[in-house]
Amino acid sequence: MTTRTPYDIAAHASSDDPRITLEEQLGTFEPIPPYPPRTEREAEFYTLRDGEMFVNMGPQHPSTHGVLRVVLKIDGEKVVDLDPVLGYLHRGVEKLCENADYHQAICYTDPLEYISSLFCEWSPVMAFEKLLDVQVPRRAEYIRVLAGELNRIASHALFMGWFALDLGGLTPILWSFIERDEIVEMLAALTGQRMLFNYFRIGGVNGDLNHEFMSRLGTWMSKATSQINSNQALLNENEIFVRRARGLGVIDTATALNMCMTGPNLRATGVPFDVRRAHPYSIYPELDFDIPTRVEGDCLARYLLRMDEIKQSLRIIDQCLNEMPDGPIMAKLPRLIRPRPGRAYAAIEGPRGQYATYAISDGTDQPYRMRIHDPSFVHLQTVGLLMPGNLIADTMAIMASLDPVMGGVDK
Amino acid sequence: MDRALRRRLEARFGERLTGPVRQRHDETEIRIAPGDVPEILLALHDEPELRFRMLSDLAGVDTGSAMQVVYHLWSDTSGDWLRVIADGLSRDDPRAPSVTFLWKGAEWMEREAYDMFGITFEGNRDLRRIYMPPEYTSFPLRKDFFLPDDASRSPGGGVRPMEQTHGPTNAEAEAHIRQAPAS
Amino acid sequence: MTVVGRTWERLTIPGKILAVVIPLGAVLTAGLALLIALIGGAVVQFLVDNLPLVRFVVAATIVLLMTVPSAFLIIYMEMKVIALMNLRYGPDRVGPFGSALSVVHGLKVLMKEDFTPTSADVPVFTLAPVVVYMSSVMSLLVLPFAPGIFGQDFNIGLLYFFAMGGLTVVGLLMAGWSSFNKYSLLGGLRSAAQVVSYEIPLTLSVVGVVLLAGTLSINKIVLGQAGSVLDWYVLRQPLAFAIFFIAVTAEANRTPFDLTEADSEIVAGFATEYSGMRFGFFFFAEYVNVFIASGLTVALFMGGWNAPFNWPWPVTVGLDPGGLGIGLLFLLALGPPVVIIVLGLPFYLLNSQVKFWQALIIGFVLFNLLAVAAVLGLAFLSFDWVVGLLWFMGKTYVFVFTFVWMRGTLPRVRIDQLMGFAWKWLLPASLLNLFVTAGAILVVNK
Amino acid sequence: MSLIPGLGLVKGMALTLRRFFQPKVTHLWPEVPAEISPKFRGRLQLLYDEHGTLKCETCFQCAQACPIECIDMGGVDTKGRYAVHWGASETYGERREESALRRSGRTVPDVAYEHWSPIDLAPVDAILHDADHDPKRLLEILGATQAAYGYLPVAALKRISFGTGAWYAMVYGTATYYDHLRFEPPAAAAAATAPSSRGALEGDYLSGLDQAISGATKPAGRVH
Repeated sequence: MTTRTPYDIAAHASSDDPRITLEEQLGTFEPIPPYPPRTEREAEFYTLRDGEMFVNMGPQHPSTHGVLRVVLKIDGEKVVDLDPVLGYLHRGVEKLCENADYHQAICYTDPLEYISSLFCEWSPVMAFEKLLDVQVPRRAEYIRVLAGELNRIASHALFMGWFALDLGGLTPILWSFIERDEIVEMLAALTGQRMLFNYFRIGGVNGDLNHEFMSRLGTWMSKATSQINSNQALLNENEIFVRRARGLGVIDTATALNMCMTGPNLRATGVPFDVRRAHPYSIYPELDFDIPTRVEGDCLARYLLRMDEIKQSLRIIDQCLNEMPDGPIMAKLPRLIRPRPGRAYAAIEGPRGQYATYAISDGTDQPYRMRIHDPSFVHLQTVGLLMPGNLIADTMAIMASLDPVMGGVDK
Repeated sequence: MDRALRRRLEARFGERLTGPVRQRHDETEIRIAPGDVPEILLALHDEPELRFRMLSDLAGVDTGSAMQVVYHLWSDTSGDWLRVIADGLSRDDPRAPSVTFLWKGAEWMEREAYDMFGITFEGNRDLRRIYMPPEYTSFPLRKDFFLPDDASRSPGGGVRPMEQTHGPTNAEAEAHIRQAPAS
Repeated sequence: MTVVGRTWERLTIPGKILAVVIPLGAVLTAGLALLIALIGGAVVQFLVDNLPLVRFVVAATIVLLMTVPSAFLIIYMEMKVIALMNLRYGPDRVGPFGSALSVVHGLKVLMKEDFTPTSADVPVFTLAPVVVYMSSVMSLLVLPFAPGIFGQDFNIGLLYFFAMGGLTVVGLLMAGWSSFNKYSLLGGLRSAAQVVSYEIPLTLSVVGVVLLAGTLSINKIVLGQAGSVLDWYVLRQPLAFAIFFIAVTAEANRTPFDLTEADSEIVAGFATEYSGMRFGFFFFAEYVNVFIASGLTVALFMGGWNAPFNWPWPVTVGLDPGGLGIGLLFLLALGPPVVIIVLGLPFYLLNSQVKFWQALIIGFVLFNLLAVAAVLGLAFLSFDWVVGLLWFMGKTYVFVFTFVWMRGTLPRVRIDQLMGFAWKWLLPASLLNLFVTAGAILVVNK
Repeated sequence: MSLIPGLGLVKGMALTLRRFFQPKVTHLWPEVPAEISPKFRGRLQLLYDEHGTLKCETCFQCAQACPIECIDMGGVDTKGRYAVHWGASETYGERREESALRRSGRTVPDVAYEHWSPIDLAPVDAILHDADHDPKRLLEILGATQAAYGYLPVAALKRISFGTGAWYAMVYGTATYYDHLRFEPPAAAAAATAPSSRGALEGDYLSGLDQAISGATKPAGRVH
């Protein structure tokens, strides 16, 4: 009988190969990949020192926010190292977009981050408008900002529930879903769908504001602040919550910049980088709002920062409603779009950070290359820095505080 | 549009740029050779009048004849996006230096570019496939990788097996694709 | 084909069943009669001689049977109360207000496949839920529900109680170890660490009460709190009460200390690999534990079955049915029909839609309700234990509600915070409480 | 966090207790149907105008725009000559042969119920006028119609039914009762034993396919 490495055994473990004994199969219950290590890092990770063991968290774990698999190397309750394994939700959106025409491509980007779909439409639409040199009507821009900020609130409200759920609180997730459901119903009245809105068009938006949307929005705005504050009161003063989230997963500014972080996760370290101000687009330069920042850079700061952003979004919505101009909602464009050959890069500030699209046109009706940059993808890799040294209970808390959405991570 | 940035870039890098500095809308674009990537990006990152501290995006591009790596940078000294195109990587064996020494966060983006285009980033400590399964052998975002239902562009009206689409370029098949009418 | 075979063939299926059952029943009856005749006297004599044993067996059976409905009730409470706090309706389909949903859950758990994973340690894996459940049920034995209503009145009742409660951790460790799953193992180890740590403040906080009562028997501790709310130990031992409540929450693995089955961290902890009724045992044991924790809190600190105030006008029921003589017969014969007619007549007279027989049915139902109410009221007034039971259950379910309420509100603590809290805060506080109580007793007794 | 330890917990508990008594927000589906906004486009459906005809003009715009190509549609062009189609090849009309339809559980078109071909109805109207639109003189009308057309077209029978007020069944029954009345043109009746035109077309198609496979001729378009 020849000697077999763990990799050989693992390759046969799932089959009914009689040559593999039960003891050997039992050994392969470790989540060691059934092939030789590809990089030094992988080889280093899959080597156990004394007292360490692997725990395979996901892809069916109750709280990995989608289908994420994290291989944890733990020593007792302490996480020594971890290796996120992606790709369970990979759909090849970029390739599909390159095989669809410009209008169809927006449909594909829509379900990338199903929590905040409007932002996934916004950046490709802006990139295509740059390619086409289209001026978007002002009313359309106002409607975009209005709908986008509503979606941002919905996303942040859901974040609150998720974060609390991963810390063991049962109630906030349902309260935040009440908030989100109201916004989503509102957006359904505006866009026609609850989740994958597909509302932004190249050169404008799909439909004008209607009565149902406005009445729902008015009802909600009158009670939004008090309702959101009351929901947060459960967590913000809760000693257990605060003690768990404070000082957990701390990132300093230099590391955050080094890890290419953007959005609330970067602002929680003290950098007031917000694409809406740093590189203004749409009508944001005309609006009056603040960029909340915090300096702690821990999970609590990230949570509180998002709660502050909800208030700023409410301000923006208020201004949009007050200053909404009349006019067309679509620029005049041909039915079939053939931009001149060229390149365009458009970035927007989403609820999770900077969504960006890099589109290359070759003069046909399909984008030659469409690169989609998703903030969740970039933020998820920081767990490799934040997690080691923490306890298993905190892995989910840290991951939730970074607020990744696996649809966007896996593209 | 920041005209000063163009002058600064031309003055600083001059000879190293392989193409003219282009500016359109709010984007500034420079082209460099892949070998110069670490040096130029380090200069862009560190020098006080440039200070491009944020790497917004890292993308691979297959132009059909060569590979590119495209970096998008942002700096607080100018409001523009700076697009750095490392052009002219060979399609057979695309290799580019990694920028993980500057931005550790580029690691996964480089892994993605490797997974999708097969671009090898020298210096990335963990360059393995990130989306596709490890036993997968093709590079899906290359332009000679066709979707199974995209039969009209495939030679012979059929579908080429996915596994044949990577590796050494088949010049004959390539020519056939280029000539095939886009019916 | 014999004659018997042919006859058998001609029988219908019910016939076949009867043809088997009737002779079998006859034989068994005869055998039983014979058995009773032969050794019945001796057995009865033995039981009469060992009455405490009989009492113990009966009490254990009743306690065992009682746990299931009370667990169902608490599960339903948990579903409904947390749902209402979440601004949803919760169960509302099965039964009135969805109250039968937990029963349906129980049936579902019974019907599910009982799955043992490959490479699990089968005997340990199988025994673990039984150990957990039995330890819960056994500790119920010493809990006094009402005057005279308790399984066994040990003079070391409290000690027995904590010993049995501590046995739970053995079952959890067994489950965690034998499942061959790392999440189970982590859950089992967490529960071991947690239960062992919290056992100490739990026990030490009770010592103050024991000093005050001068006994370890829970029954006597409750008796020591007789009187009004001012006599309850919660007023004399508020610190001990706080420590005890926190520690007992941790002992019962309830939020915010439910680390052993933290679903967002370690899937379901020790119960990850369990399914079917074996999981049901764990599940029931958890809710029985909630009941026990609440009951013990009530018994030790909240006066047990004692009413919170002294009823200033004692009511004595001097009802002596025998005194009526022959009148009793007439009352029993004529009373019900007369009352039924009297109660039903108004409906017949006031509403022309109601027919007379319908009015009679209404009257019958009302009469029954009245009769039951009268009997219960009589029992309430004349028997101590009915009053006591009602007070005890009322107080206990207030605490059960508190546990559920906490679960609806609080997030979970981390394992290091949990352990640090036990050793750095609860243990010194309980020791302080113990010394202060002892000193006070010394001073007062002098 | 407040100065008093545990105050935050107590506040949270008070908040949940207040929510305990607040009105609930769950929709009690299915008793209470969900509110769907007029703009909701979750359900795809074809619209009808006030005359009950489909508004869809088979312009294929929706099918072209659909990114996942889930729409397939067929119809005739504006002149009513050619069947046009959009969609995956499995759903092309050519593939809708009898056995395939039967396998897929769809209804199979019956030849007997084929659409009748339109004819020039002026002779029938003249005959009806001569016969004073009298249903009692049906045999006379039918004989004259056969004399005019050479056979009894279905359209003519319908017209007679309409003109005289007799039930179509009665007209049809009368026509079938008498031997001298016939429903097919004389030539078609003679060729009734030969394979039907449908079969002949299939034969053409098969031979063309055979030729294409053997390389005799290149097929002009795609073979589906």
